[in-house]
Amino acid sequence: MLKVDSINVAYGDLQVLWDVSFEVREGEIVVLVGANGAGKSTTLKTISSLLKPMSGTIEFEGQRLDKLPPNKIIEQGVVHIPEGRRLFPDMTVEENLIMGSLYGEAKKKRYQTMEYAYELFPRLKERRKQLAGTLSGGEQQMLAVGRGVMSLPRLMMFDEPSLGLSPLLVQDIFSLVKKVNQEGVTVLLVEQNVNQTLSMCHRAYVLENGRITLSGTGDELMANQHVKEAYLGI
Amino acid sequence: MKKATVIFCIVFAITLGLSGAVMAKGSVKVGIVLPTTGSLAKFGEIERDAFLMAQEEINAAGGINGLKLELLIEDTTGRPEVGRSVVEKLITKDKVVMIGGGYSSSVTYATAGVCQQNNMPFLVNTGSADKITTSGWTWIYRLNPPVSKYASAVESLLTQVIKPKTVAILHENSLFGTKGAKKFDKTCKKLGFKVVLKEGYEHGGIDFKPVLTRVKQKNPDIVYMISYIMDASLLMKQAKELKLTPKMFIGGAAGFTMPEFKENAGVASNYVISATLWHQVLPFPGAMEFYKKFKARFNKSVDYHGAEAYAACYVIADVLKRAKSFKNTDIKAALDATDMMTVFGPVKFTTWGKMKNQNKAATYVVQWIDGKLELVWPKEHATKQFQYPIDWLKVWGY
Amino acid sequence: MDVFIQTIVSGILIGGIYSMIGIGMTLIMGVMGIINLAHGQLMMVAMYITFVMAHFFHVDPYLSLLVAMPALFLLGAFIQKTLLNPLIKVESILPENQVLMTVGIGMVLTEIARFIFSSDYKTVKTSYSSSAIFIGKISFNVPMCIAFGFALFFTALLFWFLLKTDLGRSIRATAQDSEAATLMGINSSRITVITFGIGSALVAAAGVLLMPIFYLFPDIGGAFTLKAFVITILGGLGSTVGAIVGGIVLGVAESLGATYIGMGYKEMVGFVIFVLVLIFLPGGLKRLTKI
Amino acid sequence: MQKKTIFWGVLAVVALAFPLVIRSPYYQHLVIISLMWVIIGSSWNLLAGYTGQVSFGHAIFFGVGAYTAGLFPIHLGLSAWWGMLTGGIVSMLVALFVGWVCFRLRGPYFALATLAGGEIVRLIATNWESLTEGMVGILIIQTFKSKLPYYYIVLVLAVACILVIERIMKSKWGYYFVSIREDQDAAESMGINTTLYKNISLLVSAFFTGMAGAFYMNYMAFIDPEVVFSLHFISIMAILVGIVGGVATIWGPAVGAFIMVGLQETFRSSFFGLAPKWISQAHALAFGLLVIFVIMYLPNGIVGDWATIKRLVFRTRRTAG
Amino acid sequence: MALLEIKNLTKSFRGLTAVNNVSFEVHEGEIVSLIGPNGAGKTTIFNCINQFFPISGGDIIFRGKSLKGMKTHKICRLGIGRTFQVVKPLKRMTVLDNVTASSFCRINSIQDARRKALEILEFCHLLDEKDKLARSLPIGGRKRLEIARALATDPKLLLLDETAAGLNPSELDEAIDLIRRIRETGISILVVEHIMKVVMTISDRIHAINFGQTIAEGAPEEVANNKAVIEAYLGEKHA
Repeated sequence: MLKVDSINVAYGDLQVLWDVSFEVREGEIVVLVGANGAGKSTTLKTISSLLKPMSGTIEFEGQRLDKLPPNKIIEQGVVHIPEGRRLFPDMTVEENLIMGSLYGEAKKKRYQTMEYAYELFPRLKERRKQLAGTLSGGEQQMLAVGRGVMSLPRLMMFDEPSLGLSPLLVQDIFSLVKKVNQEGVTVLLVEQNVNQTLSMCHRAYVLENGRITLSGTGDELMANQHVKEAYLGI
Repeated sequence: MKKATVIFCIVFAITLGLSGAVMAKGSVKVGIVLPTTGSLAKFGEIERDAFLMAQEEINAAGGINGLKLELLIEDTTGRPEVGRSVVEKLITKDKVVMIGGGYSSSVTYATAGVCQQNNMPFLVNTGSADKITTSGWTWIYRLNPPVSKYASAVESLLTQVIKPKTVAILHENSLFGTKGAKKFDKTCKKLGFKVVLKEGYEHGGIDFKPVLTRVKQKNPDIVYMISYIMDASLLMKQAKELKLTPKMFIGGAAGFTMPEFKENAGVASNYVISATLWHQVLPFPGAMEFYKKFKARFNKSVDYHGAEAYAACYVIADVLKRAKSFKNTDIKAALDATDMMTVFGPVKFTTWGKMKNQNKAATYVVQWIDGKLELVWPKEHATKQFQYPIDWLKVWGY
Repeated sequence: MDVFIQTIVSGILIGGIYSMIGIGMTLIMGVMGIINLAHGQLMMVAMYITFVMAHFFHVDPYLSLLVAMPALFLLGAFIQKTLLNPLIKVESILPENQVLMTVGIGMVLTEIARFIFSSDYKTVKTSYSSSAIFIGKISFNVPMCIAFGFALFFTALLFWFLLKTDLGRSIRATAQDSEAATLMGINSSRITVITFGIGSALVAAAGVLLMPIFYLFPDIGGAFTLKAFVITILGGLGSTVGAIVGGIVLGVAESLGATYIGMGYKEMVGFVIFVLVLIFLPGGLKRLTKI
Repeated sequence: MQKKTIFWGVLAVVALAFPLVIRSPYYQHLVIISLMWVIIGSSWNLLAGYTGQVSFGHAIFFGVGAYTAGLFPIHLGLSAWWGMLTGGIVSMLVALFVGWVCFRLRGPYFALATLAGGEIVRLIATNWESLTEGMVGILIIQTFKSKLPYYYIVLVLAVACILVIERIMKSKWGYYFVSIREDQDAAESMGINTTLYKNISLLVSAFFTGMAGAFYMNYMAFIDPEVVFSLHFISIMAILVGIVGGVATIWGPAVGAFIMVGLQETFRSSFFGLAPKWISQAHALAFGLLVIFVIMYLPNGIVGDWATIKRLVFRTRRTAG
Repeated sequence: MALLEIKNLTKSFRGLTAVNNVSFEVHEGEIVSLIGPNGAGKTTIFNCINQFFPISGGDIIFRGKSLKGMKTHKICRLGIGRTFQVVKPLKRMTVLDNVTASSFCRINSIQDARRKALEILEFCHLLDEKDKLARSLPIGGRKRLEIARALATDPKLLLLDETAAGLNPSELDEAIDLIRRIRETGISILVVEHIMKVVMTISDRIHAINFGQTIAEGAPEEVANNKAVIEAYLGEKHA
């Protein structure tokens, strides 16, 4: 479904990604794990075309994403839930949801999808008229996911959804990701929280210093000595 | 370092390398300094047009003893420092024989200083600060009266006809406005009128109602205003809106005599009087013709500014004709001996009080009567009877 | 007492127009973080359009809103698209580059106007220019009341647009988080172009409404640019409600200053408020009202 | 090393001999005004270019310097030359207050605050008539008829200003100023008292600008608030001189000053009378277009982007040949 | 006596408590690590120590002096140097100038400052890059530059904020080596770190926090095996 083929990415004269290649198949949950600054967010930003690769290609269902402007990505069915939620803090919950459905099919089915989002997150329904900036961390993450769902995506990319949440909420978020996946949405997840993500994913890639160093199924990686040392602290 | 040298050289070349046009033979050059760009450009343009019109007429009539009069009109942009460099250029590069023009007190003062230092005769025709001719400078001559004399005709009208007890003064806080207001304040004290309010304002306000409301509260007999056209019309319009009704509204020259004042203030301009330095109906030879010619040619009315410039050009031509040579001392001698009639009235440079080489021009009072600016004072020149007293509310149609 | 009430009334009425100027500026500053030093000059352009319409085609100034606003929308959009947006990619030592750019734009607009219309004062005269309504002893200038009404109308319209339309929401979203907005499919550079256009159209409306009351010359813009700042900083960046309140507060403060301190200090009142707000209430009234 | 010495020698000789060779007071005047702008532009650059605090209110210091000089003759009956001793100092005192208020703000807010400050000071000078004579302005009689003394005074000031700034930039202060520009938080954590050093930069900048103002009073012999506190003709002009020449370069503002004054005069005089008259109307337009052009294509100014300019010129020459 | 004493430190932002009643000490010559999941409040503690943020409660005492309300630059002069998690190179200055600017903290003469800067660059293996602009350094270089700049202020205590993040394995070893060598010069170090490999190898003691509160403290092995810590990092089922 998504095919990233040896992309090289730089910020100005500073190269961050070297020959990164990986693949996400329909219906999968794929995790990209790695330390702070390894290039995980950069990878996602490149997929959403916020950054342009110096070389390499990104294809989604045969369509070259790297040739599209960033605002056209969502229309292809790819939605990126950025690190730190990045909600619109001075807009209400409902407005934030609307912002996810500005174009095409999503716009037509806006209120239908909204009902569905409220079903997924009843808490959001209670707080429809509240400003997003006043929500708690967990609710904000729900809203961020909800906003992504509103675009009727086929691929959702999550950038560290567990960031700054309590363990309990982290569990919630991950079960949410699973739920979304079960509804038929393919998931690409970027996480530092290696342990839990590896156990729930289909496949995973390890990103170190801008390069993919390991890949395999979740269990394979869990068993890997290097992963254990570097990320699990064991 | 090297790049700096190269850049320096280029800039020097631009600044220094270009030299002016070669002096044309058979002409005599006079520099004219006026603000033709910048915020004062409006008046600068009027004066420039008047100068050019006069120049054409003079040259058509044989020029200066067979030589053509060539006016080099230079833009001061209304800023003293530019004015200074302009005059320096005219003197040293263009080698003009004398300088004329001079609009706005500050620029005129700065340029006059250069002329004095360089022994260059300078005939000022609009810059009105007293200091221009009270600084003891010998090479500076002035055609127009100093600002302190602008209201002299109004003074006699006040003492003889209106006889007010209380006065409110509003003025633009420019040099012209501030000086004029100070002088009028003094005059009122001398004549025994009580000044109940004296306020300066920054040019370009939209809303004068707050201050006018205060004027209304003080209920003065006369309201004396020194303002340029647009402020003048807004002041009168808003006075009308507030039903502010003193015995008389008086403008201290400047904006109140301009045709735009009437156009913009509309009915509120009616019966307002103003001091002025000139009016086309004055019995000076050529005054009315000048007014008509100017209007026909430039499609706009002309006021005392244009007359001053036009007259100044004729004075310059006259001086140059009479001068023994175009040496500065000879021109100065000719200026000293000037005694001629112009559209602006008689011109003669004399020294009185602290004033040096100052023309004693008279001032007048005009009144807007039925949409026309009529000369009402002094009586001997009046074209219409001075309208007084006035029921303002009726005039304004309330 | 009459003096006081009249002062307040004058202040509120003029404040309506100030608000219009301020809203356009606050929108631009809020969405793009650009300090637009050419704001007043854009208003000047709109006033010349009104003048031309009235003088040559005898169109009532209020009708020329229909021409001036779209025209200025296009001009603003053009400026943003060709001059300001490309600047984001230009690297320089001073981050204030965009501000300096608007200074240049302002100069160019002023001088072009001077080229075409010379420095003469221009006015549009209407039958109602100086008519006033009296309530008790207090006078209400008719065109100012109309302007105030229009200001309310445009503000309401803008509110509806920002709150209820997708495009309006997109503008707000871009102001709050432009990268996130991009991820939601919003073309943020297009939004900045539209926003600059709307901001320009609003200040154009202010200019048109001012035309029957005031007069026009090429240098008129500068003073209004400064007022727009004061209002924007007073109201809080990006806050439309703040801009309205800020405009009226400025109008009233100027009037009170003119009446009780002195006409000459009227302009200073605004600047003093400006500096005080910057220092003691950074964030402006928005901090207090939270909108 | 040798080459450098020769360069400086030649430049010094040219500077010293200029008014003796070019006797026209007109050109002398233009160069004097340019040198004055070298001082103002360099001072602005110290604060804005090197320290990163973009001031839109340098007219405050220029005007205060000028008025300090102007008040000696009108209130104390002393020569305005006293202003040359005190103008810079008084400007520094005013700068202390300006800094105290404005340095609470960063970035564009600082710029706006200084802009407002400049307007406030102008209005004060206009309205406080008992002190400043208001719009009547202050006029004095020039001390010297010849331009030579003025030329050498302003030359010494300009050279002193550039040398002082160059020396500062090579010292601890210079390192601190640039550190503050690059990252205030990092600077603070490096033990730099950012408030103190921003103020030092401002004070030095204000001192020289004030001296330029005091010189202006003596040289032009006339000032009023519109002239010396002008937003457009002083504050913005200072910025233009800086950005056109090149911010954060020692020689940029000097080059910028000559270009801007030269350009202004070239246009004002319709290309020295060679072009049609209407061109003179366009000088402000040319300024505006120049600003737009420089910001777009030479964001570091003529000196800062000299390499780019050279490359472009070189390339066009090659294609032409 | 402890070099740095953090006493009941509390910091809240608009009602949100980021650091809640945290106390710990750093002794002379020690390397102490501050660990905790993302958003636990580690960096906030750093920002409180050098007073980027005014503290809401408690006190911070360095060599017997309270730092409360002190200006950041004064704290640096007292002898606390720091690096930033998001590196803050002075981009348009050369690497050498970056460090020279910092050396002026104790030295006034330009020659001496430069000499010292060169020494420090050598110490941090940056000498080859000295004439490059700081912005052209890769991430590893920037991190070392950050440390070099902090060292140039002659600190008694160095605060390192995620110095190892984003480094590749060989760079990681180099960073560990560098931190150890710094300690050998007699400088105490407080580290905020994510990468357990680094934390476990360099630390004398570890202080673990989560949600702004202390959850464990002690020698590396003790903390690594602490139930609350594992829970915070790995979730409950591993505890």
